[in-house]
Amino acid sequence: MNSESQAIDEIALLEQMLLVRAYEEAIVAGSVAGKIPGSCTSVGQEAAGVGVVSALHGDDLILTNHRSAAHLLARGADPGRLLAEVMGRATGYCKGKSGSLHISVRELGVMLTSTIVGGELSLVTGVALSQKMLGRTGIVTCFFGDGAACEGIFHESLNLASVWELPILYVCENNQWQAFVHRRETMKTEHVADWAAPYGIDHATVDGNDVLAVRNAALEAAEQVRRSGRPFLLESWTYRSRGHFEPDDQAYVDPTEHAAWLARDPIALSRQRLIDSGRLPREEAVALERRVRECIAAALAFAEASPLPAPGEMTTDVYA
Amino acid sequence: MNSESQAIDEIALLEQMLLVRAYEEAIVAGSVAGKIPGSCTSVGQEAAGVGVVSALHGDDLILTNHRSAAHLLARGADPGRLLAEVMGRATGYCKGKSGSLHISVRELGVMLTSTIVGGELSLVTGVALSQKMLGRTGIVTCFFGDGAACEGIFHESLNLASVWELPILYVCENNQWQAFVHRRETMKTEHVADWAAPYGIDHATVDGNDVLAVRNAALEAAEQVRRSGRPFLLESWTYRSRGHFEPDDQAYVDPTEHAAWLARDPIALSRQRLIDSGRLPREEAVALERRVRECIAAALAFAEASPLPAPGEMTTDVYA
Amino acid sequence: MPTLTPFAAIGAALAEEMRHDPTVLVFGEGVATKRHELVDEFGPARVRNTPLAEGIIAGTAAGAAATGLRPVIDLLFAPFLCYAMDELVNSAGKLRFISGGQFAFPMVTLAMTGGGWGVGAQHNHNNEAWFVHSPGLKVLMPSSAGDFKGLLKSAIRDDNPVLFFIDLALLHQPGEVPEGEHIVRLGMANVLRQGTDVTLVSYGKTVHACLAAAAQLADAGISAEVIDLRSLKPLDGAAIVASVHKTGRLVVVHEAARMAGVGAEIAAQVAEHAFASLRAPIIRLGGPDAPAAASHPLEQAFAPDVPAIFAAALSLCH
Amino acid sequence: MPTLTPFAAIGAALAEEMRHDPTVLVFGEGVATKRHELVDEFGPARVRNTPLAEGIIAGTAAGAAATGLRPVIDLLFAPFLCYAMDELVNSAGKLRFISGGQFAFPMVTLAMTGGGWGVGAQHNHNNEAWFVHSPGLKVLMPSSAGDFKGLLKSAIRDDNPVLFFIDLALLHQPGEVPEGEHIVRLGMANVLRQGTDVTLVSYGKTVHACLAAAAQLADAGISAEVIDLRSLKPLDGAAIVASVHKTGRLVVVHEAARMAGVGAEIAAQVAEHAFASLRAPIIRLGGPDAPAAASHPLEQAFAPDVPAIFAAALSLCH
Ligand SMILES: Cc1ncc(C[n+]2csc(CCOP(=O)(O)OP(=O)(O)O)c2C)c(N)n1
Ligand SMILES: Cc1ncc(C[n+]2csc(CCOP(=O)(O)OP(=O)(O)O)c2C)c(N)n1
Ligand SMILES: [Mg+2]
Ligand SMILES: [Mg+2]
Repeated sequence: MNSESQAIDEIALLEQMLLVRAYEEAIVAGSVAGKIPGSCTSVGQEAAGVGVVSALHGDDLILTNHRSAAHLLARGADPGRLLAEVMGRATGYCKGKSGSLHISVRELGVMLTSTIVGGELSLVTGVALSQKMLGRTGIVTCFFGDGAACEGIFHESLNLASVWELPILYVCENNQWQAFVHRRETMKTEHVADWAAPYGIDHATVDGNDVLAVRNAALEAAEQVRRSGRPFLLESWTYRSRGHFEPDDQAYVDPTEHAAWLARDPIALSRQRLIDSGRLPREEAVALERRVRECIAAALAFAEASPLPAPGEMTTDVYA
Repeated sequence: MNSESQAIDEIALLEQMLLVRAYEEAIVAGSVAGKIPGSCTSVGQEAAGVGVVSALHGDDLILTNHRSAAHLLARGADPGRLLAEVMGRATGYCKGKSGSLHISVRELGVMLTSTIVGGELSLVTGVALSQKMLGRTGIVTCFFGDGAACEGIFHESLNLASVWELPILYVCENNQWQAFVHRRETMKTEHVADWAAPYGIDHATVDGNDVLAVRNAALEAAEQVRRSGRPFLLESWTYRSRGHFEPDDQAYVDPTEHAAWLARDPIALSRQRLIDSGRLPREEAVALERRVRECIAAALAFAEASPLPAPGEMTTDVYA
Repeated sequence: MPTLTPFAAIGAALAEEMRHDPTVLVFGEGVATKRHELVDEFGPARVRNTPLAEGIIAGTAAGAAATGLRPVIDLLFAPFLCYAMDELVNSAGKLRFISGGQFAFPMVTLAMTGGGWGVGAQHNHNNEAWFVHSPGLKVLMPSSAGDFKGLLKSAIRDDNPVLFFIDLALLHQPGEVPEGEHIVRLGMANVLRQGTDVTLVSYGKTVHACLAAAAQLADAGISAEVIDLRSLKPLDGAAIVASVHKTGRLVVVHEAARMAGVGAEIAAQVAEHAFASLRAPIIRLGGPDAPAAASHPLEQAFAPDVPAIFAAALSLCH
Repeated sequence: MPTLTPFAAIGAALAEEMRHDPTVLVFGEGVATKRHELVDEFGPARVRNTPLAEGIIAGTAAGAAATGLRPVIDLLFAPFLCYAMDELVNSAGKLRFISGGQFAFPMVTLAMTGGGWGVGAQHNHNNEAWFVHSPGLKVLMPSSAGDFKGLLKSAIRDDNPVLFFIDLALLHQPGEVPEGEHIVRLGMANVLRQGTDVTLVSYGKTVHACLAAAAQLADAGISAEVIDLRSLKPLDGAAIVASVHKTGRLVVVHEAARMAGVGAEIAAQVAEHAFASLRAPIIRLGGPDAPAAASHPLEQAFAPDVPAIFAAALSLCH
């Protein structure tokens, strides 16, 4: 990729990250106001999500989990229908039945989202098996956390993907936290990527707060999966800037660590880089931010105006 | 260890291996005759079991699984009470409630035997936690198969043992088979030991058909666990000479591989080494074999003469 | 009619459905070894051995089912389902609803239950009621070779996750299987014997004990109706209620423990919907609330037997 | 009497039992973070965070329980029990029997059930009946702050594996807790209101709906007896049967789905042991046989409410 197309890309990526941030901030504000249920926000992890999704093809599939806003929005999901889902409205992508924690958008290839930690790891092998056996071209990307990597299903999933040679791009967003427990308390290694090697799965760790670094690493990794038909594990080294689930006072968080990561905020980093290099004039940055705010305001209005599901929806969609 | 004590040891080890073999052969014969239910025999794996158990202290604990005869007998279990258990008699170690697949003998420190593949891996961390928290000295040895290593609980167990620094000697008897599936079909690596490294767990692979090599590797490994209070994974590279569960025609087994391993039978190897080196006069070997046969014949007579459990036993021992 | 064991009937159903639909595939620990004739016909991609890892076997099936394949998985013994509960219950059973209907899960899970092999409680556990109690699943448990084949074919064609329980004691007992395309619809109980004095409801191997008891009851002048549920979910409550309207008496029989078992559900439905017709207490016969022992006599005594069924029915009629 | 939330009552029970017995310890995902006052008092060895791995948490508890410790584990939400079924059911529930009584498993597993958090079916699932249907386990589900404390203390002292279900909707509702050593024995239902016309049996949050319905029924001239089960296994069948002998009518109420649920068990026991006293069909009110939705109105409509209970009881009495 030449620097020209990178410049263009990074502005688009920045816009997506801003959208994710604004979306999450709207949820936080709504939840403080008691209008929106709590959720697991992606604040701080925008680059990790947006960077990977930007590297995928249209026919690639995605599995994600409870912390999915960056993946969904970067994939093109309508913030209005997402917010409607979070607010339990009938116009949500899942008719309000999911709420924030397991939003799937099949039409965009965001499949089988699960909030069981490890759920995505258990399902992705089957999705990839379909791709392979039915001769479809897209690869399957599976986003999971450092916590999910501690579940036994991580081992079973990677082993099967390796033995059956399934086209899976495993993406671990290692955000240092597993709900209210720090990664340090749950594993001796720092890097989940280290756990991939013994399965014969290639792996890499990337600075998850640098959206271009993530994008480039993901382009390379996805290309390798596409070429080889085999799994690859990419780890994004990043940080969960807000609490586990809103509201969360983060009293248990080490303020020094927190401050160090806030100083490396992925949006601020990318914005500064674009401005410093002259690729993004300051007034354009401001315009970008305004556009994003307006988009989320409209989305919120749509969601708030949307009807709640009819009572009968309690028992529909149980059986096919 | 000097060669003198090794010589003495190896004869004792050979006797134990012969006992295991004779025990299993009695079960096979009884099962062909319809007098004993089928079971998972340890034939071919006698050195792997006997060698490790010989390296343990009296206050060490053992967890094992469905293929446990070598562990139980080497630990000093009474073949009569074992056969009684296999035959469902009231005099069995578990009152006939277990049958062959999950024989525990608490008085010998053989704890919580489970036939759920992976069961031993899920329980051993708790047993080791008790040892550690209650200030007991013995370490805990956990025997499991190469198949069990594919279960997710393997990952969870090793990770927790590492993070909590539990005194566990994991012993994988990699016998190449997982019921009716060859190891090659289930993992890319040959060696389960390779899977231990990323947890920060030290590991080694030993020729599981050489009882002295196993014993020495186990002495070293157990000593390291004792000294460090941390887990170690020892893999015995061995072979399941008979089928998975009696009867089994092994039609699915590659005869070349089978023959190559039979040529390395652990009992024949040890016997030959002792005879060739003059440490075991041929007539003593014959006497040894006769003693073992008599012992098993007496055990079988005891088991056959033992009563079946009273009908009321169907509902005892459910709650404490 | 040709005679097959349920083991062979399952094999025939698999082969026919794999011929009929190229998206059907089967995998599990040793499936390709034990059903090598399927490998010969359909190739190793559609008949696969797996690593020993029930969770990922079931999860892979759910993921594949949602995206175009129709997997059948063999999880061997019912207690091993414990390792696959998340994938079966939280994923296959719930993700259709959670996603607002975006996905369907046409998959079948095979598992063996019950005594007969003498290997104790970690292989022998009738836990089918767990799945009846879980949303979004279907649960089958046939008692005859014909139903093994016909129900499995229906299960494979169904667009929902189906648990298919195989009573181990029946697996190698030959029985008649209709030739050609033999399909048994899900959710229909089978009235195996008509009667007017007492209804015996059962499934799996205890159906045969009920039939034997009914014959003895006839000798004693009591006319027993015998209903084989076959499908535990959907449950054919209407057939049971209709029978009790006629007989006024009910004995439910299964090997599973009584507490919160399928028999409890049937008793409760009858106590609600056929109360006016009931002329006697409802009796449930089930295994004890205890793990199953390996020892042969204890194992065999676990499930209700003919004398117990006979005595229960008799006590209601006197 | 002092007032505590069930969350605080659980904390008090844990602290008292840890003081009382040095072998009691507690671990789980975030336990040490959320109950840091326990870490302060008892140290990090006895109050531990764990990796995110329910299977090994439960397995470690079972292994530790069998060898001298008395672990309490927090598995958070009931659907996550799916990852620990093998360890809870096949190990803790069965290995005492399988070993011929060589081991006991004094351990307690905490898990939250029910609506109230708006997070959907993978957090909200009343699966307590699974464990009632499994041998060797005990199952508790309190409805009042006092019982949360008293039952948890008993559970920790019990030598068997106990599943302790926490109805999420109650967790932060303050209630009275007797001061000092407050112990509630396992296996005893609690008759919260005496009545003569109809028996309302429930557990967890729907107990409060039953009490409210009983008050309305009294206004309508109907005397309802309200029984809070508290302990689902052992189940106090005698208390229920005694009540139905008196009232002749029964409504069973819970949030869990009806099919093969605890209500089915109660209906079946009454249809067997109190048949002669029954004057009307037994009605079970339960959640629909569907996953729980996140959307607030659907979530709230899931569990039976006061009008439904009132209407059911009224229909039986007319
Ligand atoms: C099986 C299971 N256990 C526990 C939880 C509760 N829970 C939800 S998210 C979470 C933390 C997950 O950590 P990680 O995988 O690192 O993802 P992150 O939240 O950091 O993105 C926990 C414990 C759950 N949803 N599922
Ligand atoms: C959870 C579970 N899955 C499947 C089985 C059936 N089974 C019993 S032993 C066995 C093979 C185990 O292989 P391995 O762990 O290598 O031990 P080995 O038998 O070779 O000693 C299988 C599949 C089981 N008992 N438990
Ligand atoms: Mg994390
Ligand atoms: Mg093996």
